[in-house]
Amino acid sequence: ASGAQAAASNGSTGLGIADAEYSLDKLIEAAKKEPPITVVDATGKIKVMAEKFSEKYGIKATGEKISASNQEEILVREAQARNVRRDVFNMSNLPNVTAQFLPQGIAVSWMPPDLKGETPAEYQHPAITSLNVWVWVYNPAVFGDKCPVDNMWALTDQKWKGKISIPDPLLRNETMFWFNQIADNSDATMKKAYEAYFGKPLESKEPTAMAEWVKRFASNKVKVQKSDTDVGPIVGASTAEHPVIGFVSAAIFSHAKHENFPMAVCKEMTPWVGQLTPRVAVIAAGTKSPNAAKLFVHYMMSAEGMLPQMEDGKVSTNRNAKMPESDASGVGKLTEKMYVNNSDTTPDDFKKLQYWRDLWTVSSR
Amino acid sequence: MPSITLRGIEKRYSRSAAPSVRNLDLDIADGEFLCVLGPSGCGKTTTLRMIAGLEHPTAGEIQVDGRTFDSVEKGVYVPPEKRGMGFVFQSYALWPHLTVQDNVEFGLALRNMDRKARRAASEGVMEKLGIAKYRDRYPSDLSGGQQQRVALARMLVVQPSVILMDEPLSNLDAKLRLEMRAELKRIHLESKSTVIFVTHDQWEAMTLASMIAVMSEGTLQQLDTPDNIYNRPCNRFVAEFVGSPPMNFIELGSGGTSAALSASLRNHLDGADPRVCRGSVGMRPESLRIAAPSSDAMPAAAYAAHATVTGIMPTGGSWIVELTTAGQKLFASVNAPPHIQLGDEAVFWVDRADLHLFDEHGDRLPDEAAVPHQRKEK
Amino acid sequence: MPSITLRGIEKRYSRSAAPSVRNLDLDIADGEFLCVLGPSGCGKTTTLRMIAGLEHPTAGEIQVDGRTFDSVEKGVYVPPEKRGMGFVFQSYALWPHLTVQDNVEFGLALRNMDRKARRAASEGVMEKLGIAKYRDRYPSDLSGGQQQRVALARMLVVQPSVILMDEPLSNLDAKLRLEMRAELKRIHLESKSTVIFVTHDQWEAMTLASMIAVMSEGTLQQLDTPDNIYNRPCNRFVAEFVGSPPMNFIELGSGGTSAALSASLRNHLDGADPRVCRGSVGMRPESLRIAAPSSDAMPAAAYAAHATVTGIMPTGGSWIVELTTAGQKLFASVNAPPHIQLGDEAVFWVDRADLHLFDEHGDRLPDEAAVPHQRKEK
Amino acid sequence: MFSKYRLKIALREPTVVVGILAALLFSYLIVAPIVSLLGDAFRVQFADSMRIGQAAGSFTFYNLERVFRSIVSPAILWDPLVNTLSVSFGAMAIALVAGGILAWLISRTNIMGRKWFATALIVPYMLPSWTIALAWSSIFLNRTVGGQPGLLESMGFEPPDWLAYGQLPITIVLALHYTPFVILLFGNALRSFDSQLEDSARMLGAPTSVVARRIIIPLMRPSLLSAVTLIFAKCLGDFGVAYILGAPVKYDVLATSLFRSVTARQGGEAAVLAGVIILIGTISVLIDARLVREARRFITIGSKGSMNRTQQLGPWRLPMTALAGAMFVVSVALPLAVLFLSTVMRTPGKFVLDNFTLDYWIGQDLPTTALRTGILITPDFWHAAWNSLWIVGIAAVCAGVLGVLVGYVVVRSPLKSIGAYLRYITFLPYLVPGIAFAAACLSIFAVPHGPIPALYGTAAILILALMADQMPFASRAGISAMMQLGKDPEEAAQVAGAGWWKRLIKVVIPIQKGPLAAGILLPFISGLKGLSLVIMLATPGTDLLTTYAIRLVDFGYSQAANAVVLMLSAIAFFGTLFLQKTTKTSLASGMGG
Ligand SMILES: Nc1ncnc2c1ncn2[C@@H]1O[C@H](COP(=O)(O)OP(=O)(O)OP(=O)(O)O)[C@@H](O)[C@H]1O
Ligand SMILES: Nc1ncnc2c1ncn2[C@@H]1O[C@H](COP(=O)(O)OP(=O)(O)OP(=O)(O)O)[C@@H](O)[C@H]1O
Ligand SMILES: [Mg+2]
Ligand SMILES: [Mg+2]
Repeated sequence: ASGAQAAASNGSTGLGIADAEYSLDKLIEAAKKEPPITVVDATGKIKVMAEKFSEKYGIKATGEKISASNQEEILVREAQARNVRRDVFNMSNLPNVTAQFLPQGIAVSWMPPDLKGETPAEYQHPAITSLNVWVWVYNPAVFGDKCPVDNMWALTDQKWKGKISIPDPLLRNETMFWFNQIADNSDATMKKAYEAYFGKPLESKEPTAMAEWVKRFASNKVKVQKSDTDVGPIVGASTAEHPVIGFVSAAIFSHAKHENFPMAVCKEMTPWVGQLTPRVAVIAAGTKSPNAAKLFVHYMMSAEGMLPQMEDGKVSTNRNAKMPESDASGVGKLTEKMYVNNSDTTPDDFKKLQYWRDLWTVSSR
Repeated sequence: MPSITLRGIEKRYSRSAAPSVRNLDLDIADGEFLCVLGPSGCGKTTTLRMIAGLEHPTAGEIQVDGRTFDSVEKGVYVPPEKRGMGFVFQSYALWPHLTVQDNVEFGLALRNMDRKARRAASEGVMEKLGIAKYRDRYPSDLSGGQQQRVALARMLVVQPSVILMDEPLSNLDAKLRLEMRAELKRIHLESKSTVIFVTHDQWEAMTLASMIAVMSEGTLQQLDTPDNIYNRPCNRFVAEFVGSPPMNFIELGSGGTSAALSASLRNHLDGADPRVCRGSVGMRPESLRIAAPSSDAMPAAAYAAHATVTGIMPTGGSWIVELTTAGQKLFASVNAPPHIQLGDEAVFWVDRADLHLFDEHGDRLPDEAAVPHQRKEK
Repeated sequence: MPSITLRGIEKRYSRSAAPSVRNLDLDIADGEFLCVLGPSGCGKTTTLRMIAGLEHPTAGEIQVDGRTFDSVEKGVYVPPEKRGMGFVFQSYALWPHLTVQDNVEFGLALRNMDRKARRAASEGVMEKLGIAKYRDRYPSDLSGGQQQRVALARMLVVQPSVILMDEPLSNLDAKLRLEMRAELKRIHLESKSTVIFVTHDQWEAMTLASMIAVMSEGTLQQLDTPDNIYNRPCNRFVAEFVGSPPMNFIELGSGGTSAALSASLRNHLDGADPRVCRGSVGMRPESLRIAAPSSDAMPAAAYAAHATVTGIMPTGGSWIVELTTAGQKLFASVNAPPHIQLGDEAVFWVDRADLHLFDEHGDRLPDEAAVPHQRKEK
Repeated sequence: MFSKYRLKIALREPTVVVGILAALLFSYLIVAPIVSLLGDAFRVQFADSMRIGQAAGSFTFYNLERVFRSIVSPAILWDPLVNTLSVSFGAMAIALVAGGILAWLISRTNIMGRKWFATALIVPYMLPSWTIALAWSSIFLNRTVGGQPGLLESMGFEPPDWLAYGQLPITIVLALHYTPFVILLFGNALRSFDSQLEDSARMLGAPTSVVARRIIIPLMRPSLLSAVTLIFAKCLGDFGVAYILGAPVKYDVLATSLFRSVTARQGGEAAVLAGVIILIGTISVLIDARLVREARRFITIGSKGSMNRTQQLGPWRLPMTALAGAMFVVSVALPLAVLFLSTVMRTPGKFVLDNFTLDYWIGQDLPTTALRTGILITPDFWHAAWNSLWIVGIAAVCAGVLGVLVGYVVVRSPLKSIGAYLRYITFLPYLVPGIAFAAACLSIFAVPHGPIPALYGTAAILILALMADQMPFASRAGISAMMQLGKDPEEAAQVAGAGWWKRLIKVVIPIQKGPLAAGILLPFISGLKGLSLVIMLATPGTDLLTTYAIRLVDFGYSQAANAVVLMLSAIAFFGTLFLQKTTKTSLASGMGG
């Protein structure tokens, strides 16, 4: 799999002009000769991005909002049918991409050579466009500036039983991947956090500290919602007698703004304030407009491309991109306190998905 | 054995339409067997349905045995299921999802009769109506007449004290009909129930009924014994409607069809009630006697005239002879083969007592009207 | 004006059941007006439906004008819509979603007739059947008789060359029925169409039909002219079924109901065909003459016997007299009021020519059978 | 004995040909996607291949094993199964009783405002089911899950958990939502029911309850059973309500399990769960088919001299009107009010005057970036509305017409097997989750098959898939209607010279216009509300109202999104009115009127 991964980011995608002859102008020129493209993301902002892209390059792009699981379904089915209608996807389940779609040849990931300098190396294989920020939140109207919890282990405590609201992890593979990432890469940190909270070392029958956390967390009567859109208002409406800690994506802060409910990040949460989920640019292998697709990837990876989404708290991987003032969450400043994905262990995330699902399912009964 | 009284009943199906039944007063004594006769669409079914409580009168009152069942004025209404009447629907209204037996036993089951008694009762009725062998069939698998008998059986089996039947024998053959009639008559006698029976068969009405009601366009024309209905029809409508072939009419007033005939009749009736001369005279086909012109069978007291035989129709056991005299057609009905040929000249005569006299409004004149004044004076 | 031929038609509704129609051969000449008579459930409707193509025979062949419409053996089947026949359903089968007018015009619209012509044609027919004023009503808002006339109008308006009618007049009053009959007769004469007409009214059959078919339990009993059906019934079933009140029978063979009566009749028929003595003798009620025992009106050549008058029923224009002799009931039908009282003794007599003789199987014996041998030998 | 003659007759009847064509069509539209979906149950999924050491795509029982006998099976299968059955039966029973009474009141009695109720009581189906759940929450919500407290709670009474979450609310909300099924199907059947059949029972002394039990209900069996099986299937497949009211308290139903598997792309598990749901659905269809085996017993239209008289309620008129009114308040007015309130308040649940605004409807120059004006003056909204209208409209009409055809074939075809097949497969789409069905459709329709080109990317695929997805209701409406229509009217047309087609157009369809209209109406309504099919199959760039609303939610404009949902219901409502007016099929009017 890692070979395919390397190939995917080498530029030898076989699509469009070869990286050896690459220059942005050539790409634009080639793209202009191609049919219009359709670009897909899980957020509605993709429409804005597509419009801006079209404006900038004069190449027609249509943006389409499709949920993560539907995106994968469409990508696979279109490829199987050799009837590709959607050209570029901005996907959030990195393991699925690297472990399945790229090796299967359904899709390719291309890193624009001219942006390699602007993008940290860990975001180049495959080409990661942006990071979605997920954070623990509370109601500042009740608790003021200080979040009532500051350790993830506290959430497994009796005190918070039934008072945590999160989007159903069984609907959101990123959560499971995150569990595995932590277990694979930072299990020691979790153990330490346990000691910090409970004041004694962790004893567990589970293979990892993270597994123990998941088990305890899940059995703590966590209230799951269909999506974080539902979680936001619940946190916002919580009271002193009935406090609620939530887990939401940064986009919910703009909801909070529109609907006037209070919500703030648990800035002191250890070991991490939240999760940074990578979102990867994927070009359908069967695209009829490979160069236009590449150009759109280039646009997404560029400093300006992600701007519309950054308003919702997404973080661009481009070093030159600056968080806009209008970011409601202010999470841009907290990225250091968040768990950063390690692309090297993503194949394991993919493999262990079911393990974590089952652990959750069984523990939460 | 209840009596039924209708007072000023009116029924309009929609506010704009003409009433289907109007100003109907009807008194039916208990134990009566009333036949209702009338042209199609005159409101027979509607009347029956109102008595049953299935239709709501727009005015008037219905009482059964002194108890008010419907009263528009007083706002009284007793639902059909509380009236305890039996009804045979003109269109049968069998339940397609029940077998013949279940159809018949439905009413018994309602009365919490146990299975065995139910079976016995239903078997008895079905046997009598000749449908026992179809007991396990569904109504859709029966012929029209069989369905009608099921409808009849379903009603009879519960032995209601008031029986309403809407043309219950219309789809049966003559023979079966005769049997059914006998059966109905027997049931009526035994149970002393009050029966209202709508039929188009006058013969049926005549043989079955203790009273006959003749309706026309929603109004009651005459309520009388079969004999009176036939022999003393109260107006021209009844006279014309009852009897087949229908009564012959000769108009005496102006605008009559045959001036010569009217003149000769006027002549014959000389001295009778003067209202006759503006009205009409009716003669039943079977009171018309025919003979060859040479015959001297004609009695003196009868009205007689010459005519040509323009048609002879055998109708199985009797013959209808069409006579034409002075441009008007008259029908005679004879029981023996007429010894007369088509085209022959013939005399016909009618006993003076067999003449029906009607005034210009079509109302019957009293029988004495036929008697000349001078004789009366004597 | 087509001719219709049925060959060996059989119809079973289900494999296990007895056939509803069996081994039916029927030849109907073109322009015939055939009335079908038969007890309820004998297969009349089934036969009509098979001819129309609505029901599929399980054996046999149906041809119209030489063209095979159904043949189970050859596997030929022409669907109803291609047969061009008119059908009046026993259950009317009006279209509930169409007004009266639209019901009537449906067939015309199918023939792509333009609106105006359609309207004219339908108006004409509706006018004749007296339903023109209900043209905008829906069938469910009509009385039974009105619905039936719509069904009739719907069929008549398209002037089909083969007309099949299943008790089309059963819900009409006597007067209307008479008019409808005249109308049907006129249409038949004018259009020369072939008509098959199921009825329960024998009087109707007698007056309308050019041929009558009598069926019983799915088989054809007799296909003959009305006169022959009535006067020369081919077997006891037909003799008994046709005529109302039905024919009187006296059993001559062993097991007869009245030994004395049989003896006297056997005596009277002395010398006639010996098969009679094992069979029965029938006498129509209207050929029974009655007189007071003292009367000398009785002719010599007639069979006569004494009886007691046990019942007198007036039926509107005629009287049915029930006689009891030697323990057996006999009915006589007389046209004039009988000058006899209930309980009176009376003599009755029947012309020898009016006796119907049947053998032990119920089959009619030839008329000569009544003639004594010795006379024949002379 | 299959004689040449029989064959000839069978072939003369176009029902056989039509039946075969319909069977082929639906095999392609419905069976193929579902088979391809279920096939996954026995195939090693890519993600599992490493773990279980078999090549992806090879045959396996691993998925069955996992769903039926692993440590997770109680959580994903057995508990949800029990919950599903209790919720479904409960909802079915409530809907049946409530809907049955209402249908009878509307179509056969003189309650006040019959016409009005005839339309108003279908509205619950026009509102997405979550709106009723929302209304429920806004009244009964307690502190267990959090969020805005419910009305009762703010009045000082804390509703117990069983009233706020889980089985009871899910059951009631589902029942309210699907009651229109009963009202439409049963009401239509009642409307053309010969009132003399009732009369004759009453004449024998049967009180109303017995008439209902022994005469009306048995005779109306086809329509009642259709309604019941459809509701059952819908409840089996509905996860929306169950998720909102059930998931927070761990009350899972099969549909939630399935939804989780599909969303998390656990293909094998999803296929097995779908298989279980389809199996349960199949049992219900078999029961239904068995109970209405002999169609001729349910013929209530077309017999001799039928009448339809309305029943005079007398003193009961007012109470009965109040009953219908109460139902209206509970299932329509309340959810609508809650939904509407949410569109005119900046902060939900804050009842102060300056919190109210019409900005989300007609505001101009709003500060919100992606929605500068209220939805009513946003061209995008109208564009999406128009797209919804025509795409769903066409699909609904096709479904309705095909539904009648299917009904015709099922009831009239001499080849019973075709009928049984059609009856079954047209029922399936309700049992398969929309997203799985859509994915399967995508696979099948994206590739050319013989003469059929690759439809993917055209509007045609959307119409076809929507149509197939809505066939259950359409075909059920058609089947139950045809079962109650006798042969008489058709035979009369036949002898009048009308061929099959003419008969269908001029006799069958007009007589059955009520059920046909219902067969178009409900598919239209639920098509308008549907999302998953559209999202997967729509050509990029064509926004429908649902996708438009989802996008608004995504931006956090939930007020505006709710306004779109309200408008969607309004479109459904006016579409209904329009259809009822043009076809004169209000439940309140009798035959031919
Ligand atoms: N669908 C059916 N299944 C089984 N038997 C049937 C079916 N239809 C009719 N029959 C039987 O076939 C026989 C003939 O029926 P048909 O309707 O032809 O009688 P009919 O002569 O028209 O009688 P009627 O004068 O009562 O209408 C009857 O005994 C009837 O019970
Ligand atoms: N639902 C209705 N709406 C309007 N008019 C109706 C309705 N039902 C019956 N009528 C009319 O009322 C009149 C009386 O109908 P009814 O059924 O009582 O007649 P009937 O005497 O039974 O006739 P028939 O002998 O033909 O059955 C008819 O003219 C009929 O057209
Ligand atoms: Mg009537
Ligand atoms: Mg018949």
